[in-house]
Formats: sequence, structure tokens, C-alpha cells
Amino acid sequence: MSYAITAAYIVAALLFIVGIRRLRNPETARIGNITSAIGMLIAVVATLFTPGITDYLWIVVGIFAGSAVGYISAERVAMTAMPQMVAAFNGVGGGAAALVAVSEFHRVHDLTHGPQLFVFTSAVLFSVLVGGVSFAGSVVAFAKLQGIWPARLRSFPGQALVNVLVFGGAVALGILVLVGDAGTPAVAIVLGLTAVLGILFVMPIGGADMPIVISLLNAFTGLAAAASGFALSNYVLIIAGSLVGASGTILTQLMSSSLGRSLPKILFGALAGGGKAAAQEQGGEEKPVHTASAEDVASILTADAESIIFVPGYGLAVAQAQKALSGLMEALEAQGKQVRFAIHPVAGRMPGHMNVLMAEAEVPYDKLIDLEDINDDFADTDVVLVVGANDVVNPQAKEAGDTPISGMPVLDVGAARRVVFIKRSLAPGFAGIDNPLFYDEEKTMMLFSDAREGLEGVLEAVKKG
Amino acid sequence: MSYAITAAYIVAALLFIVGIRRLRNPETARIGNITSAIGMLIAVVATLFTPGITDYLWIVVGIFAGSAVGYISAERVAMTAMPQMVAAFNGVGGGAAALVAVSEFHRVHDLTHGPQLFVFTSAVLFSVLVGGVSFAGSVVAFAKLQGIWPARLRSFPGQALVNVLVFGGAVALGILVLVGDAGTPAVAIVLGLTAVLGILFVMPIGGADMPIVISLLNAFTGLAAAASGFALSNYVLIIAGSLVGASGTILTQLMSSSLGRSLPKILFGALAGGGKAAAQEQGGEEKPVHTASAEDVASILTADAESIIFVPGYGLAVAQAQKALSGLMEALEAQGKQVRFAIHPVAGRMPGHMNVLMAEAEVPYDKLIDLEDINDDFADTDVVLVVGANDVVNPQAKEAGDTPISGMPVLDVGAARRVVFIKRSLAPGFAGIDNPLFYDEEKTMMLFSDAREGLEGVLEAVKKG
Amino acid sequence: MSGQALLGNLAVLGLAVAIGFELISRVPSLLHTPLMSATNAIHGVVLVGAMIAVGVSGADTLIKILGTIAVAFGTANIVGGFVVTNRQLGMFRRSERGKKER
Amino acid sequence: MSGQALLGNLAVLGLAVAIGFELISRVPSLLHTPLMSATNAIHGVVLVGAMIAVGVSGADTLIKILGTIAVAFGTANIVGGFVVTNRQLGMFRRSERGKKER
Ligand SMILES: NC(=O)c1ccc[n+]([C@@H]2O[C@H](COP(=O)([O-])OP(=O)(O)OC[C@H]3O[C@@H](n4cnc5c(N)ncnc54)[C@H](OP(=O)(O)O)[C@@H]3O)[C@@H](O)[C@H]2O)c1
Ligand SMILES: NC(=O)c1ccc[n+]([C@@H]2O[C@H](COP(=O)([O-])OP(=O)(O)OC[C@H]3O[C@@H](n4cnc5c(N)ncnc54)[C@H](OP(=O)(O)O)[C@@H]3O)[C@@H](O)[C@H]2O)c1
Repeated sequence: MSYAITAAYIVAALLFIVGIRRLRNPETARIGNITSAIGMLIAVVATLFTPGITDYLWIVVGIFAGSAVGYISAERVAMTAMPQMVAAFNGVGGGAAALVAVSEFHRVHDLTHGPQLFVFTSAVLFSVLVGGVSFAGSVVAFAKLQGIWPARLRSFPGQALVNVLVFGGAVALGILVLVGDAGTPAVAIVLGLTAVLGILFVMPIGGADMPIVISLLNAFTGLAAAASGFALSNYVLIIAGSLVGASGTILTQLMSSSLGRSLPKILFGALAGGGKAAAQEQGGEEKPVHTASAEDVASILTADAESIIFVPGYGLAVAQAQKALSGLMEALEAQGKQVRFAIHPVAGRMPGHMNVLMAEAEVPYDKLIDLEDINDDFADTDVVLVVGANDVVNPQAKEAGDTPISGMPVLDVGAARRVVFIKRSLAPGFAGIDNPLFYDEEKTMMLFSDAREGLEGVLEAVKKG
Repeated sequence: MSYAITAAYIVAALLFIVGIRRLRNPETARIGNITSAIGMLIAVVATLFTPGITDYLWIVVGIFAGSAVGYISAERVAMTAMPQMVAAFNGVGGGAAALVAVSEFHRVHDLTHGPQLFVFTSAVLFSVLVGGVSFAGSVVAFAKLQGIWPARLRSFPGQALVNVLVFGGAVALGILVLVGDAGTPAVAIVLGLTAVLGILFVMPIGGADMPIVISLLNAFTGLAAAASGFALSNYVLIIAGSLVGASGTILTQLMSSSLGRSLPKILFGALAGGGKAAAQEQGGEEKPVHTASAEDVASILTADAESIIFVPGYGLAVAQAQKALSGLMEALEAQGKQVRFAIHPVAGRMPGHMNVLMAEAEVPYDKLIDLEDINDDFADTDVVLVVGANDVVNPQAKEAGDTPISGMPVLDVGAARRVVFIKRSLAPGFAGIDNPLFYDEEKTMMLFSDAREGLEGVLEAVKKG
Repeated sequence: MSGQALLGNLAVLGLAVAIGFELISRVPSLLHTPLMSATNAIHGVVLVGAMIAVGVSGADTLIKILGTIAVAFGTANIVGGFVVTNRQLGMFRRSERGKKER
Repeated sequence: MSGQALLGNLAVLGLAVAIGFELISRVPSLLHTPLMSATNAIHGVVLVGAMIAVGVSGADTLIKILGTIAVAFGTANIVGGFVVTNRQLGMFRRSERGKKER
């Protein structure tokens, strides 16, 4: 029996691999997700047959409770709230990994000794440390993104020292558990300390940096699961944990490199520098801009444009304007225009966020074109409509300098014949720097408005005239 | 100690992975090959410390003999003879895998019993079967490519039946070993039968199909090594064998799909159909062609051409004309022409063969352009010079039909302003079908000559002016 | 866990990390958000460990409590992660024109 | 080989095959010939098995003979394969212009 279970775990792990492989292509991605889910089902069902499992009551209770909460929240969440959702699920996953490690320690640590025990205990402690940080950190990240974290609670004098002390305490206690024979209570205290650490770690980081933190904590949870797998000598945990660890690492790298700030700076900069994640640089207010009304924008789009590119950004998500934008696409296509979307990989607040939002608004994905593939086409484009985006089209990124976005590849919208921005003001975006494109009165028009209202106005005007 | 050895094996296997990963890019490929070689060294050195190894004499003798033979032949072989070389090394590898399995069986099979023995013996038999076929088949493939296999010896009446009988005999004996207690002699006989099988299998296949056979046998040897790894419970054998198995499978698929014939047809078609691998279709002789002299070709290349593309093929390798072609490139570049090479993935007789030959002739690899990347450029090209290639530029592949090359992507040389062929006659290439491009008297010029002599003539005429 | 089993686990870890990097780096940025939520669901597999912890006979009350929480957490992670990924992926559609062009 | 060890080997096999396909499918056709000769060299790792067979005390004459042949074969495979691959790769050079363009 126990061989059959191990075999089932191996099959499950291979199904995860096949599933992720199918995420390469939007045509097969959904099947891929289902493949992974089937792998999970196999692993869970196989576990029910583990020799020694006699008490099914609490398993069933836990599964029912978890399924209900998981299912309902996943069905209800808005696509714009994906970062929060990922944070929440990541938190419970990290918490589960840490609790599993503690339970396993409690159950087994009297029964083994010698080098085996050492390896086992190391794996448990690693899982507790990383899982605990991931749990508490994700909860804070969730609260920040949801806007329910009190804004005052960011950092306090001497916090850096407190962080070091808490971390040092957890490690010291861990070493005691490892070499001495401190029992379960000590491990529980380590878990408590790591939870405090997770809170202290995420607390000072600005809300806009949260996606990076979440992606990092996602990698952490994967590592915690892999470590639990070492403690239990369980292949499916090891393999699945490693896959997730790799995924989180790659996405974190992608984001931090496109933010132009190193990961340590993002994570610890707020504490060291004291406060704001990005300085809000002001002072472009005096330069004149070419302001436009919804009617002006509509006439530009309909009168002398053939090829049009839309650039959605974070502001579109905030204003929930994805439907309005896809409506405008349809109206313009009905008039025979070519309309495409230029999607910057870090537009919005999560990698690939804009793709999901536009897909939700029923824009076919072959119109969502990646930075690399569309950048050469701007030169042949009549009008670019930038909705709630800023940094991802900022030409300053291409100039040498030490702005936060220097070196980040941006959409080359300035190459088009005309550019229209829909945003509420001249305020900068996430990176906090001014965009020289706003002040090119020849080329650029600014429609100052909420993204949704502005788009609805333009749409109405397009339909009328 | 034995833990350290296992750890070394794991490190070696990971180094193989890193090594192959670096083969992705010509800039890192050489380091990648060295990385793999270091992994191999680690594995071999670690093995010397295996507990129980006391007799180093024969190990040292074998290693010296093998190193000398391997090194000298690798240093001396001509690049045009790479297919033979790979066949030879593949053969010895397959032979070694089979012999290891037999030895291990002889040593261990009395000591274990029960299900363990069953798994062990299955792994041994698989390794013997596949390794033996790979060994003998590779030897025949080598002999055919080297031209030392007697041409008469292809097939004999009733061979299909004999093949089935030999295979059946090997399997039956294997089952006897598995369930009864036939000992080492029986396994040795199985090895003998599989060797006969390898010979019978490759014998009827035409020399030009050998690269596919070799690639397939390469995959076989990998699988045999992995099976030996199962018998020895040795990670490095399992992992390395799987990597090679995957590599051989992918390259075999690539070749057979670009040949437009299914793998079973290639392998068993010769036997079933009786004889020739590809029918030499004649009958284009009567149509007129535009014949040219070396001077004509030279004047076309120098007088009114700006952009030139060379297309090397199998005939270039046969004629050892790679140096002559790179000389012509230099002469034309000295006159300010743009010269590039269009490389079809299955030009020549081995995947990527033309790239190695042109690299040997010191053509920089960024001038060697892949089918996909260059095909759109032919339309803007003045002259295409096709040297010893035929099938890979045959426009018939694009037309629906049941020619052997239908559906194979080809170089679209007909889109260029002028095409010049250097080959000895109007004879067809590997696929045995006529090339309509030869008869386009407006566009095409035929220089009937050996590739090397022809190119040298053209080069001389170009230099003269 | 014996020494050889530990080494076996390390081999599996090394291979899994290598394959993880290969696989993830080939997912296009179009699908990065669903990728994040799908891998997020996959780490819920710790549920397996939680089930063993809470189900084996002789587990004391502390383990029962921690384990049941862990089971609930793990299940929420799995179910929520796969469902939300499925929702996202269900929205990705090719245009009619794109379908024909294939 | 115990049952658990067998399953461990199978897990390793599955992962290695998966990673093999990922890695190989990303090698450009430019380098397919060296790829073939490099993987060819790698399967020479059976040498390890041959060394064990011939070196352990108590191996009888049959094994000595077969094993020594296997050692020689495996070594020839390894040395020849890596050397010829190295020769090939040493010939691949970027043009001066290409170097600058980078
Ligand atoms: N995607 C990721 O993974 C990720 C993760 C972390 C950070 N980031 C960073 O986030 C930035 C993303 O660039 P982006 O161009 O998408 O966004 P952005 O540069 O942050 O700019 C968003 C713009 O939207 C406008 N806006 C906000 N609410 C709006 C509303 N309701 N209606 C209309 N406009 C509104 C704002 O201007 P007004 O206030 O004038 O309206 C703002 O300038 C990059 O700097 C990126 O590095 C991305
Ligand atoms: N690369 C691989 O992996 C691989 C493996 C197996 C099969 N193949 C097959 O091989 C073919 C390769 O295409 P290809 O265009 O390279 O070659 P090809 O179609 O076989 O044509 C080669 C041509 O070279 C000419 N030739 C032979 N010796 C010559 C010499 N000494 N001087 C000048 N010309 C000479 C021959 O014509 P004359 O007799 O008139 O001179 C022949 O038409 C494809 O069909 C492919 O599918 C490739």
C-alpha cells in the first residue's frame, strides 16, 4: 500500500510539471491548470490511504471548511483584486507548511536520534522559519492592499534593531532545539517569533511594492513546503515546493529588475531611508500642456486615424475601466479601424495584470501584444491612447540617468503620430517621476478625467459622430 | 564514504544538466561541453573510492586503452565524417552498457531474490537488449557510412521472418531468465541474439538514412545506460541516460519529420518494399537548362549583385568544398558585397552538419542563418548560389502532393532575382525527386561541376575581375 | 530518514529546481498572473502533510488542533488557487480572425 | 534495491526525462551536430558501472574480461565524444562586426 501511495505522489508531481508546461500557451493553459488540479486530487486521495491514519473526522472537517472558504472567495473576487487574493492564499499556504512542520516535530522528535534527527530537525526549523514569515507577511500584505492596514503603522524608531533582535532570538532558539533537547514548546515559540518577524518585515514597505513582496513570499512558501517534504521524506512536497520556489524567484526578479531598484533596496530601503517608497517629485505643473475634451479625442480617433494602439495601465484597473476600453475598441473596429493593445509586462501592479483585465473585458488575447513585439509598430501608428498608464510609456527610462526607471524597457509611444493620455492630473505614477511626453503640445493631448468616465465620454462621442 | 560518492554522482548529474543548458548559445557552448566533462571526471574519480574496489589494474588498463583510442580518433577525424564518428562512439557506449548489465547480473543475481530480483533482472535484460542492438547496429551504420560495408549485403529472402524469429528468441530467453533461474550463460546468449538483431535491423537501410538510425541508436544507448542505472541504483546513470534518451528522441523526430517519411517507414520500409531507400526518378533530362561556365557565374556575382546568399548542401561536404566557399565569400566581401549563408536544418546528412562545416572553414556563425530567419530575405536578394544542395531548395515541397519532401519547409531561393546551382549533373538529391527550379532558364544558371573545382574556378574568375 | 534517502531527496530537489526554472522561464508574460495564482495553488500540497499529522492515531490534542487548522488552510489554498486560476484562464479568448489564421 | 529505492529511482527518471526534453528542445539547430556528439559523450557514463564491475574483489575471470572491455569502451566513448565536441565548438566564431554589434 505504502508503495502505491509513493507512486501516486510521483504521478502527482509529474502532473504538476505537465500542468505548468501547458501554461506556456493560452490555448492549452486551462487544460494545464486542470492537469495540475488532477495531480493534486490524486495526491490528496492517496494520502487518505496512508497506513496509520485512523481518524478521518478532523481531516474531513478541515477540508470542508477550507474548500468552502477557498471556493467562495475565489468565485467572488474581482480581477482587479488579484494581488490581494494571491497574498491571502499564499498566507494560508505558508501557515499550513509551518504548522505541518511543528506537528511533525512534536510527533517524531522523540523517536529518532543521531544524524537523522539532525537533518529532520533542520528541515522542520527551516520550514517553520520561512513558513511563519510567509504567513504573517502575507497577512500584512493583504491588509495593506485591501486598504485596511492603518497607515500610521509603518515603522517605529529603532525598528531595525528590533528586527535583528527578533530574528536573532528565533535563530538562537532554533539552534537550541537542534543541539539541545528543547521540545515542542520551543519550536512553537520559534513559530511565534517568525510570525512577529513577518509582520515587522512587511510593515514598512509601501503598498505599491506589495506585489514584489507577495511574489517573494510565494517563493518562500514553496521553499517551506519543500522543507516540510524533506522532514516527511515526501517527493510530492519536495517537487511541488521546488517548482513554486523557482516560479516565485523568477517573477520577483522580473519585477524588481523592471522597477530599476534592487531587491534589498525595495525590502529594506523603506526602513533605512525612512518612510516613502518613492519620492513624489513635483514641479512640472507650470509647463503648458494641450488639454482636450472627450469630443476632441473622439474626433482624432475617428477622423484621420487608421491604426490605433491602446496602452492600459494601473489607473485603468483602479477605475475599473476595462469594459469601457473594450467597448471603445468595438466601436472603432466597427468603423474599420485597426485597434490593438500594447501590454507592458509590469503595467498595473502585478506581472501580466493588464492581460487578465483585458481578457476579462472580452478582448481577444491575440490583440494583446507584448512590449517586444509591438515596439517597432508605433512608428506606423496614427494614434496611441494611453489610459491610466504613465511609467511604462515614460521616455525618460531610455535616457541615461539615475531615475528609478532608468534602463527599464518602455513602450515607445512617442514614435506614433499622436498620443492621447487619459488620466486625472499631471501626477506622476508609481515611480514618482515626471513624464516629458505630457508637455509635447504638438503630439500629445491630455484628457484629464477618471479613466472610466473619460472613456465613456469618448465612446459616446465616437458613437454620435 | 559511500554517501560522499552518491553526493558526487548527484553533483555530476547536475553538471551534465548545466552543461547541456549552456549548449543553447554558441558563446557559452564550449564552456558547457567542458562543464559536462568536469561532471564526468567527478563521477569517475568518485567511483574509484567505491567500497569493495580493490583491483585497480584492469580499470587502469581499460581507461588507458580507451582514452588513447578515443582521443586519437577524435583529433584526427574530418568534420565531414562526423556521422561515422558519432556512430562509432555510440556503438562502444551501447556495448559498454550491455556488458555492464551482464557483469552485474553475473555478480548479483544469486544474492537477491523476491520482487527486488525481478526488478533488477528486468533492468538488466532491458539494458542488454537495447544496448546490444545499439552496439551492433552502430557498427553496421559506421561501416555503411565509411563505405566498407559490402553493397550486396542488404537483405535476403525471408529476412523479415528471420528478424522476428531472432527477436522472439531473445525475448523468450529473457522471460526464462526472469521467471526461471537460467543463469549468466542465458543472458550471454540474449546478448548475442540482440547483436544479431542489431545487424539485421540496420543492414537493409540505405546509407543516406544512416543519420536517423544513428540518432535513434543514440537514444537507445541512453535508455540502456538508464536501465543499467536502475540495476545499480545509480543516480548519475539514470539521469545521464534519460538526458541522452530525450536528446536522441528529439533529433530523430526532427530528421524523420523533415524527411517527410514516418520513422517506421524509414526503418522497416526498405525490408518491406524491397531495396532502394528512395526511387531515383529520372526523366527531366530532355528539358533545356541554362548552362553556365565559371566565368559566367563570376560575372553575375560581381557585375550586378549587391546582396548574395550561399546555400551549401550535402554535395559541398562530399566534395570537401567548404574552404573554397569561404574563400569566395571573402573575395566577394572584399568587393563590398553582402554575403550570407542560408542553412537548412537538415542540409547535409546530419542535423546542423552544414553549420559545423562552415564554422570549420572560418565563416563566423552570425553569417549562418537559419531557414526561418532568412526565408523572407530571399525576395530582396540578387543572387543565390546553391552549392551541392538540392532537396532543401526544391519548390516541389511546397506543393501538395505525395513526394517524399511534401510539407518539408524549404529555402525559398526562387524568390531571389537569380539562382546559380553548382552540382555535377541534373541528378536528384537524397529524396530522389526532380527540381523544377533547374529548368527556369530565365532565372537559373547551372554550373555542372564538382563543387570544389567549380568554386575554385569561380573564385579565380572573380579575383581576375 | 536514512542517509541514502536524504541524498535521494536532494537529487529530486536539484532536478525539480532545474526543471522549475526551465518551465517558468518559458511562460509568456501574457500569462504571468495566472501563472502566479496556479503555482500559488500548487504549494497548497502541504495539505498532504497536514492530513497525515492530524489523521494518525495517537496524535494528541495539540496536534489535532494545529493539524486541523493546517488542513483547512491547505485546502483553502488549493481550492481557491485553482478556481481563481481557472476563472482567469477561462476569460482568455482568441479573436475570430485569429482562429481562422491558425 | 528496496521498493522505496525503486520508486525514488523512478521519480528521478521521470524528472530527468522531463528536463531532458526541455533542455534539448531549446538548443538551436546551429548547434545540433555538437549537441549530438556531446550527449553521445555523456552516455559514456556507463563507465562508472564498468569500473565497479571490474574492480570489486571477488570478480571472476569472465567479469574481468567483460568489464575491462566495457571500461575501455566507455572511456573511448567519453574521451572521444568530449574531445570531438570541443573541436567542433572551438571552430564557431562570431564575426568582428557581430562582436561589436553586441
Ligand atoms: N506590474 C507589476 O508587476 C508591478 C509591480 C510593482 C510595481 N510596478 C510598477 O508600477 C508601474 C506600472 O506602470 P503603469 O504605467 O501601469 O502605472 P503608473 O506609472 O503607476 O501610472 C498610473 C497612472 O494612472 C493614473 N491613475 C490613477 N488612478 C486613475 C483613475 N482612476 N483614472 C485615470 N487615471 C488614473 C495616475 O495618474 P493620475 O493620478 O494623474 O490619474 C498614474 O499616473 C511601473 O512603474 C512598475 O514598475 C509594477
Ligand atoms: N541533415 C540531416 O539530418 C539528414 C539526415 C538524413 C537525410 N537527410 C536528407 O538529405 C537531404 C539534404 O539535402 P541537401 O540539399 O543538402 O542534399 P541533397 O538534396 O541530397 O542534394 C545533394 C546534391 O549534391 C550534389 N552533389 C553530390 N556530390 C557532389 C559533388 N562532389 N560536387 C557537387 N555536387 C555534388 C548532388 O547532385 P549531382 O549528383 O548532380 O552532383 C545532389 O543533388 C534532404 O533530403 C534531407 O532530408 C538529411
